[in-house]
Amino acid sequence: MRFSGLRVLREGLTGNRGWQAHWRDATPRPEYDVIIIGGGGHGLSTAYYLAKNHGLTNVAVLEKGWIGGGNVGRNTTIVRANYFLPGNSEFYSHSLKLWEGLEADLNYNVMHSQRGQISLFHSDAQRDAAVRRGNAMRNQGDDAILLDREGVRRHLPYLDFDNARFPIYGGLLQPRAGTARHDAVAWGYARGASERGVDIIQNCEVTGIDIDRGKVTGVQTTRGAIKAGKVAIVVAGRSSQVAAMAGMRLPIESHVLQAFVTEGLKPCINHVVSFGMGHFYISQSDKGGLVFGGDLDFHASYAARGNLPMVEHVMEAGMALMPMIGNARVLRSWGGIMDMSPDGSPVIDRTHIEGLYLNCGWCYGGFKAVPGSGWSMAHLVATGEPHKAAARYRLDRFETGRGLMDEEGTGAQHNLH
Amino acid sequence: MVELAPKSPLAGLVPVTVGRMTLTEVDLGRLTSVAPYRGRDEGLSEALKAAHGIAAPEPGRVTGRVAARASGRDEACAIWFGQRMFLLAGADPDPALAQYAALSDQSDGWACARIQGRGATQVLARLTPIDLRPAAFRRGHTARTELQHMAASITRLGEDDYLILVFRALAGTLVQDVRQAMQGVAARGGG
Amino acid sequence: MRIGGEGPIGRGRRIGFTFDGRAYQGLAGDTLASALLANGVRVMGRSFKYHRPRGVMTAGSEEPNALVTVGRGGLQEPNLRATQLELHEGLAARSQNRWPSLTFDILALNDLASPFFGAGFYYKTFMWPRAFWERVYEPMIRRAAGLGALSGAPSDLRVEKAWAHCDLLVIGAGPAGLMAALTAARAGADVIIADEDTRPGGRLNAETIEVDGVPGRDWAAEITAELSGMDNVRVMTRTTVTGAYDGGTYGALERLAPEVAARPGAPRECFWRIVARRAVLAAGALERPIAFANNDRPGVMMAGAVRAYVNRWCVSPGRSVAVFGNNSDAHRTVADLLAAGVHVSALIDARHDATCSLDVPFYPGAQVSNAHGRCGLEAVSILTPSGEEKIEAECLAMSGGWNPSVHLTCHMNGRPDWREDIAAFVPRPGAVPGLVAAGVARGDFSTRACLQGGVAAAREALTALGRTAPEIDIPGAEDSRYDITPIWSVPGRGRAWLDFQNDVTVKDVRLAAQENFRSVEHMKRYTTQGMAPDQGKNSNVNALAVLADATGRAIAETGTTTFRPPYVPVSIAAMGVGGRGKGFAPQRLTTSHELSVARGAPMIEAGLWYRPSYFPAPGESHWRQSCDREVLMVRNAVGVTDVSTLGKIDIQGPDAAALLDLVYANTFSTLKPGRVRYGLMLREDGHVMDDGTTARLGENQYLMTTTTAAAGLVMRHLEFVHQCLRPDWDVRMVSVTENWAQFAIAGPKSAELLNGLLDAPVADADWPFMSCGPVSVGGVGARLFRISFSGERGYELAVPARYGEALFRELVARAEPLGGGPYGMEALNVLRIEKGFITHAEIHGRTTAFDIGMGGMVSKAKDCIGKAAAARPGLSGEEREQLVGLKPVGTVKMLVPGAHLFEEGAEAVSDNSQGYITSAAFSPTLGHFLGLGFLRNGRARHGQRVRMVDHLKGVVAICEVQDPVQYDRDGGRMRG
Amino acid sequence: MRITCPICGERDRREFYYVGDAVALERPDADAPPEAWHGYIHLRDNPCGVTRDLWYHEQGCAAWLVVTRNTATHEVLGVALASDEKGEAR
Repeated sequence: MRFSGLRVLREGLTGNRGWQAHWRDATPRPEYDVIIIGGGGHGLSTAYYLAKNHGLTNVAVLEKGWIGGGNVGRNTTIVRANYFLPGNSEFYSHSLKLWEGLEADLNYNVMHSQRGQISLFHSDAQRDAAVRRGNAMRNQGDDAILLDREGVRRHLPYLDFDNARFPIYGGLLQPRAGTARHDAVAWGYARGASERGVDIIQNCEVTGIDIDRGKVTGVQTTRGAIKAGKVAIVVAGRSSQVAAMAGMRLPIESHVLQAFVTEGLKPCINHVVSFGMGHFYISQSDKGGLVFGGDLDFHASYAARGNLPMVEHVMEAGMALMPMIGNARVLRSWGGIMDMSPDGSPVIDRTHIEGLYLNCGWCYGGFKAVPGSGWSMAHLVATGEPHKAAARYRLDRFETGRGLMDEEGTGAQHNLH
Repeated sequence: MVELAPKSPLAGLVPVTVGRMTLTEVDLGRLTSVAPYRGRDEGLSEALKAAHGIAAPEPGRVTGRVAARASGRDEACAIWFGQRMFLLAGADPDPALAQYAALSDQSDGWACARIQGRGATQVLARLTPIDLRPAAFRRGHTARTELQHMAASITRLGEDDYLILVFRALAGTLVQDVRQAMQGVAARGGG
Repeated sequence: MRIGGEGPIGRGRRIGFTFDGRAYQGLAGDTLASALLANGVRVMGRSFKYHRPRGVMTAGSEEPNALVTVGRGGLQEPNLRATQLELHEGLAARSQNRWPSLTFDILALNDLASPFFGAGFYYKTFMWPRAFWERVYEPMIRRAAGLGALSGAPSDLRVEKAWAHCDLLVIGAGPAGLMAALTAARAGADVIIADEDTRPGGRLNAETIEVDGVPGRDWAAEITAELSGMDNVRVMTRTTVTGAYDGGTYGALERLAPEVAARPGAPRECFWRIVARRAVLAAGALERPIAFANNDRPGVMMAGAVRAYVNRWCVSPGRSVAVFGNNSDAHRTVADLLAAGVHVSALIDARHDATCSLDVPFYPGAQVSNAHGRCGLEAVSILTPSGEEKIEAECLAMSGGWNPSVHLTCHMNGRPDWREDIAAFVPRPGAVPGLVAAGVARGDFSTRACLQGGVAAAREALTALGRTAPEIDIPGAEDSRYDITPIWSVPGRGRAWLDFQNDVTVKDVRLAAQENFRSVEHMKRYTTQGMAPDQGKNSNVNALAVLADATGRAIAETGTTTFRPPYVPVSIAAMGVGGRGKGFAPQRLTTSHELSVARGAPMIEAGLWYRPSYFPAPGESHWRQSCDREVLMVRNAVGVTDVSTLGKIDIQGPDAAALLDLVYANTFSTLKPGRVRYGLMLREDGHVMDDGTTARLGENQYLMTTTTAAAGLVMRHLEFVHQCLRPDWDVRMVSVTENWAQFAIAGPKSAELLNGLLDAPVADADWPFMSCGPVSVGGVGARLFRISFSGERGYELAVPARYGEALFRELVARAEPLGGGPYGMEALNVLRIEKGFITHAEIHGRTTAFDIGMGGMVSKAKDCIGKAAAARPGLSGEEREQLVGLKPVGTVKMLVPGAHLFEEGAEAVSDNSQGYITSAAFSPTLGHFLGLGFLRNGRARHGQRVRMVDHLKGVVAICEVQDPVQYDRDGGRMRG
Repeated sequence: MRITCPICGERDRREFYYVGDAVALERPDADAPPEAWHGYIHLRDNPCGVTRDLWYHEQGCAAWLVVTRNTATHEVLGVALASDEKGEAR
């Protein structure tokens, strides 16, 4: 069924009785060409592009809970392409281009809103780093504008320009960056994949990966064994557990990242703003809630909930940067499980096991990557070759030291990002 | 010969009085961090007793009369200062100690403040996460912990009487943070 | 309207306040809601999506409708619950989410278009034309959405944060909470009892129930008095426990009484971090509505709230009240209303077998099917076994049963258990370690059971605390059975509300199920059910019951969404107090700070420190003038700058040398006492971590210098290497950064300046380059290091910090006659760029020793941290970008840090990028711009030309690649 | 979260700095093969359940600690001084 304003009118006049399931709840078949473990944003987009770009529709997405229940439904919905290291630069650039056509492609309004993102800097050194970043973005063909203090003031008059502990020197603006309605991204891809014949199977937990003489042959699940010549692990947050089923140890640690939303408020923040000194980023949802987050709680965790020290730090950063939000009340806080890699960048690669593919290590960059990740992963699974936009996301880079992508410069070691 | 005039860390910043509470600067005299070498703890404690009349403090404790020292009495005391380390205050360290422990002069490294008066405990309860209940943190107990956003050493001298040490360079921030907490407590009628 | 009665409010004094500009009077003890009801005000808000008129529905923090804005500018607070807002003189409240007025709201048109605004409609439209989303659709949606507004001014709310520690935290001061606190307190435990209300008692404040033969509220007052008199008890009223966190840590928000908050310097709110060894959850229960057509009309209220307004605030929500329920509370409500002299037009009891002893029109087995009266209830339609009837009523008191307040027990991902007999979720034992539920919160509904439950919970906690519980007799109280026949929604054609705040109706939930959003989480996210400010407190259970019905599953099987902290919304200001302005991070000031400021030097942040940018001389109007002068001053005469911010670590012990050999890439065990060496430190991943000079003060004593930024990190690293890798080594380290004020004295005349100051002059013979030792200044013991970061002959003189200010004053005063003076960070940066000395601009975390041309420093002879990883093939070689010097040789004479480098003629795109510039400055010494940067295979390309492109400022320059050291390559000036 | 420092007693989590898996204690010998170093620096079991990790009481006594902890529930099961653990290890 095609969605449109007219359809909404017609259904409205006929009691909304005609709306159908957005996606089919399938039951597992004995065998598929490709099994995708993980019904999150990345798994569903992988399935969608396998069907759409490569004509592979004998595909199953296995989700242990409900689709979109992981980080795609627990993030701060920011979409940007402002990376500066080779590898990340071309990948996120490609992903942003896909975002820009997503509604039309999926016929699903994911409310991708290119309201612009401003990353603030607070010292000469940070400005120089921003200039390097901005130039990398422009070299990549993306947009980047350097704002001085007054330029920032024109966009964000409500920041604390006068008394800040770390004064605002300026900001790097990416007009094409913005936000999107996170849940809708998962549902839209699910609907698109389902319409093309992909089986989306919820409440189906993978309990084992079958390997025969170095080649993957299928998976064991809570709903029985399923055969497949190709299996893709797309379970950021749980990568270590699933990879262990194939006997692999990964360069991954799982950490909790908290996020927060306030009660609904009339429009007051029109950009995505990030604070260069306090690990704080914020935007306002279309419903009016201020959606914001900060840094990891900084200890390995699968609990998907945080603790007060980081809560308070994030709130303090908010007060330091924009005391205008002080009287807004936090309605809800939650946590997601981040797949943290040593250098803070992801992995999209084959494994040493034939037919087994890995998509992990998204750290906190996963949401904006959903289209690009699915596109590249589908290409890898279908052709066996990495897509050029994700060619540097190799698993062996830590072993060889080649092409490490440590954007933060804190070190290609765990717990530094 | 050039004359160099000394300046204390809290000069010009204290005293601060709010309600019944006061924040003042304390002169602990010579400060030396004493870090016993492997297996020299007992020897050190003996040497310390011999030279300065006090034992080496257990973790979280002080030896000697810190309150008296803080009130200007010229006598030595020792404040536990971290793993394998304490602060010898109010005495030039006996050279003999050097064979038992690493000694570093810290006389100028710390801003030493004292907050006293009814409400002082409530003020600290706004700045530090440690448990200040009398049963948990008695007179003569000391802790390395946080004070607002600063690393600090906090020693209880009495019911509403504390010694606070933070980095010398943070003196201004210390006074700022404590003053703000004092005002809140006083306004509630607590101090 | 106000009625007679025994409520404590009766004796309250009159208080004037305004709502939407109109003046009213209330009584001390009123909430805004009770006062407005007393004044006959029925419409207090507008709904989120359809902008329907709404009246107050509850009497607590869960209120979904009566949300108001108070204050202006920095004190403007949106979305305050009228049911919690304590009336005080001059209170001026405003309604929200309406235009132009509460009674006439243009956007109420949305209500007519509701058939098209069903659940998730926006996912299906607004897609064409694409450009319209940001420009038309989204702004439209955003303007319509949202509730209250921020003023845009910085928050001026006075708030504070505090810590409290206790043996037992009792959450809620109703009958169960009070008995729990009393039991534990008498056993000598440290007890904190916190309650959201202004007075302990919980439901006892709202009911006519007796405890121990006296009115419940009087009993609560007695117990509270006893508790308040014990010094091991802290009674915290107006305090909502907002979150349960790990390790027995709880967040709580205290709202100070208006009269206290009004005092100068007093906080309005305090966010508490309460650390409790054990906790009792006695938070009671929330009554749930029943879904029927137009059940959101102003005047439709919760029965328990109606009792509260009648019994506590002596207010009747209407001249005639109808009561609708499916449990015994409906009857209690009628009884209270009659006793208060309020006319009851009907008692509608959904239970077919119900009987009634009260003298009111009684409709057993009936249900309310519709509510009439757009801006205030006028009548309700009911379905009885014998047909439909219309009954006049200005207020409908409804009771769909009670939901125990399980929220806190879900904060650690715990799921509550469904109990069929009471048709409600109850806390799962152990969901929060150390916390037990008691009383209504655990599903025990009679007052007597609550009193018993409180004691039992306290006993359990005391046992865990190793204390013996005292004997305590349970006061007498009603022990009636809670009898309920659930109804979730009444069949019918109109819209029946579940989530009043987000305008989610039964139809929306059924539509979600129809579109395959069958998981409760999917339904919630698709319909926004439960995502409004009340977090679904009033609606979640009804909604999932409807979903269960629509999907043919049992409620237990359908499951719930997770309640997350905070239990009630908490202001960012309250949790973020301390972050405002300068408070966000401590300020570290050097001993020369005041003198530098006095000389007009702009101070800039360096980590937590502040350092002077430059020292403007008379007539200088631009920083470059000052900077150039200071650079030449150092090159030609002498300059003084404060370097105290660099980290200084005193390392002592027999194994000090071994430790340094392990943490530094190069060797320090061979360094002679009295000498200084430059050291390069790697991370275990093979990249450069930090650098600095380290002096050997004695056989077993080194003084390590770190960069300002990395001081803490290096200290932590040294402790790690010692404690975690080589605890067998006998070495001790301590930071002495703060103990010393250290000043660099640089320039050809540095020795002259120094010797004029030292008690005994120093001669080059004893003080060659890279030497160190003790000296004396004005009788003060000092340390002297002959090192240079400027490339000139230089010394660093360190004195105990108390003499820092005086020494800086002396140095500057004595430098000026020599043509010298102080210099700042700008000049320091130029000087080091001229010399090719690196800072964190170059060692930015991604560079290796090989990249910066120090690969040779990584000793072959010994192990060091990072050595193995640095040997990985990817960390060295021609593909790496290597440190080079750059100078503009084309028509454009400037260089820009952050600009990328390309081969001449190559297009400035990613694939062609050969490197980038890390540092650049105008060199007054050499008369042109200089840069440092990284260039692929750069060391092999000295002499070649590359193109620098800065897209952002539109600067393109041709530069020549050079050795990073662009001034005094052989270092003759430095060695002197 | 609260951690009981063997030296300072029970303290709030904010006083501690975290560095991850206690594997960091087992630094390979200088001449160990690259795989050993790869395993040491990068590869992790990353269990959802009980784990041993390293914490530093940075705002307290400056001791490095080995904390036995459940990553699923945040329950702290035991705390020891890293130097002692290391002592046992050799």
